[in-house]
Amino acid sequence: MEQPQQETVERYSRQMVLGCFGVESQRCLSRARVLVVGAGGLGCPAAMYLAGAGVGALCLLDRHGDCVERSNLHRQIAYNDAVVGVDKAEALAQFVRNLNPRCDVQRLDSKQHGVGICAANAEQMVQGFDVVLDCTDNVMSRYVLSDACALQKVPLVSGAAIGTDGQLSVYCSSGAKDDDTPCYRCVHPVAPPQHCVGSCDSAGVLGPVPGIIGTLQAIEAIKVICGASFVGAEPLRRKMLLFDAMDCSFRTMKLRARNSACIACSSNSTSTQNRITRVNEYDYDAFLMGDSAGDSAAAAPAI
Amino acid sequence: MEQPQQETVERYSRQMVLGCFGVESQRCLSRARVLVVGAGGLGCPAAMYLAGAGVGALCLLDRHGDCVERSNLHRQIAYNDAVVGVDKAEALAQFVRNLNPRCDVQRLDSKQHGVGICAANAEQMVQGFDVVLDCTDNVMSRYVLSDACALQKVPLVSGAAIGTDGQLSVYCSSGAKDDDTPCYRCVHPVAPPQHCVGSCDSAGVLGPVPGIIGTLQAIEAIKVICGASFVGAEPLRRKMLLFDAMDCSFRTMKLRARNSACIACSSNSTSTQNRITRVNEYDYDAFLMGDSAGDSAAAAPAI
Amino acid sequence: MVRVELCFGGGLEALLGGQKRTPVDVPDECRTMGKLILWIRDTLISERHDMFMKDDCVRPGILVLINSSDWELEGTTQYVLEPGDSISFISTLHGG
Amino acid sequence: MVRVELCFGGGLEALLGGQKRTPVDVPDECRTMGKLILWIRDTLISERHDMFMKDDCVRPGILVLINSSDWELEGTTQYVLEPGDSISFISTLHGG
Ligand SMILES: [Zn+2]
Ligand SMILES: [Zn+2]
Repeated sequence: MEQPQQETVERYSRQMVLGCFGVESQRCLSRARVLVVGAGGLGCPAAMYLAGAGVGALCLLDRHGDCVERSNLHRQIAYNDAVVGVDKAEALAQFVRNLNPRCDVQRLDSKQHGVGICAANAEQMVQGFDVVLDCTDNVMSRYVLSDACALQKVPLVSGAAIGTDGQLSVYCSSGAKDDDTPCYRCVHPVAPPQHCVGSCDSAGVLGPVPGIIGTLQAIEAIKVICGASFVGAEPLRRKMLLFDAMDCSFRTMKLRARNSACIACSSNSTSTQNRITRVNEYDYDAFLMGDSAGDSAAAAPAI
Repeated sequence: MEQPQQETVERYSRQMVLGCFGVESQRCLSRARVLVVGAGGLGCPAAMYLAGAGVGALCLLDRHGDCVERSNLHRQIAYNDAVVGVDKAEALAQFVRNLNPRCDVQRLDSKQHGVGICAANAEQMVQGFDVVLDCTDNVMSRYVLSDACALQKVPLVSGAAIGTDGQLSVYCSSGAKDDDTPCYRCVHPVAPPQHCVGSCDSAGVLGPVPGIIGTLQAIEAIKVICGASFVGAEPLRRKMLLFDAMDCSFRTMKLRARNSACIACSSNSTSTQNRITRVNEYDYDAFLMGDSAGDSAAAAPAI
Repeated sequence: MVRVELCFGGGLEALLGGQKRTPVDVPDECRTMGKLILWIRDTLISERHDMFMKDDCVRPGILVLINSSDWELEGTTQYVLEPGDSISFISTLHGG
Repeated sequence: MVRVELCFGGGLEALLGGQKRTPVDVPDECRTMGKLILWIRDTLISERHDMFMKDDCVRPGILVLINSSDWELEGTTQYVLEPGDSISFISTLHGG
């Protein structure tokens, strides 16, 4: 009978044989704890490829009560008609458990039952993970997640897609002295006006476009996890990738360094407690409402 | 009870609402016949996203008797432990049938039972398709498929991946007078020496790397199928995309135009019969063996 | 006059009738990024100006690139255009 | 001497110890692509020359790029190097 270890070696053999990756990188993956927030068009391929590659623990989080709809199926390829109506993060967890039984897959439940990630619980949520993937679909979640990752010094692989466009970057320093990676808030200090924010549901999206960005998020997460073991690999820090499916063009832009005055990620160590207090007391609703107070969308729990 | 048509509208609503795509492009997809050759790391995401997007008919072809192995699972995300040992094209067909029951999914069987695509049957195989995806893993299949597509004037979306690198291009003119798209043979007139050809099995591959290229192949196929209905979309003709996962860099290179003396795609209409004869009588084995006659690998059926 | 290329992306191209790349000749008196933005609003954009600007600058949620660099690295509104520069305005995406 | 950047990819970088980008000063007498290839073989590549060349030219299966263009569009071996050119040698991939 086949030994469990032989089975594992066989499963990952095509990665371990790769000179720059090797056994050591595979070991890094097997010890890694990864949080994927958002189980939609980005989260599906990201979670599938991360489980396939062999991360040790994969936690999935989506808005509680967010269920698979038929209009998701063209781009959220872990689902099919049989799971329409099923809780999304649970359906994705089931898929990736089958894909790789060696991966410890959990559907993360927020402390406050019935709520996804939000300002009140985000910091605890991201604590202890080696990397977090932002696969969400709204502005508030993006700030809440980045603030939490900045405080906890957890690297954040952030992807976004809409229409025929996609964007990708790795935010938040891991805490190393010379790491000047900005957080999401450093690059986007002011939230966009609500009337300028589109969603895949309202503006539409070509199915495979989030597929590209979600799969790239898996690659960036692998590089962040493996670090120097993955020889020559460089995560997309202080860079943003811009994808346009119309002509299959990709551009890489250089991003600003961390802002030393950023309320979330400032490196001024004397103010750590201050920072935490400031972020915890931060009024996300007011920040997001900006020019359109009265719109109740921003008051809803984020995922 | 829900009407079939309502169900279809709901399924594709997020694509149809996209201004540049619209109902007309969705209709083009629903009428399209697509052949995916190779059910591995490229073929899995390509077939999944094409079925999700709503192509009318999807035919899958792999080497007969090529079955899912555990070492495939890290990158071939349509499979899991339950289908180890199952015929690959059949397993992929089953997956995409579940993903979209509205898509007519066939596992294409070669005329000669027990053989995949080869010089003797390739031209008949590709006939009648709107686009063919080259998701194969060997040199011979790439020439055989391209020659067949060149003769039949079927556009060929060609992807390749190994290690942490990927390549993508659209080959073969659709037959329009001013279309100077080269075929694979125009760009690669001489086959590489066998000792310079790596495979994912021997050289290794990072799991999500073929995922990027296969998903991009789905996007390019959608653009080829929809043509002018997909307003502003430009397939990657006379261009090749080069992907390096190590630093997440993408480069686009300009390719040469069609070679007017190419034995497969020359536009000289007086020689059409000549061309067909020349390609049909072409000695692929001798071509590929080049500097290493005696190696029997090239004599095996390609896919 | 200084000739530069303007790029609009991430959906912002809708403000220019879908055009993603536009070569333009910018008058000498508008050679700083701060003035270029006003010139674009007045010359190229015919409606929905609030999708592009807020309070005399680019609205929050638009990434501004000077030759593939974040404009924060190039002096933002103070940057002086050079012939051949490529200036991009890319809307930040939030969908998934 | 003319300073150009050499890029190796698709696995060919193994011939240069894994280095993908190398700035080099090419002697004036090697300014054509034909001569550059011989110069690279003799100066930069220490082993497995048959992975790079065949019969005094680049072996089949290597894409040669001159500033992101297929070298067939630039005169192949006859092209004369300009300072700042980027010359790439990319191995064609066949895996899937
Ligand atoms: Zn910050
Ligand atoms: Zn040809």
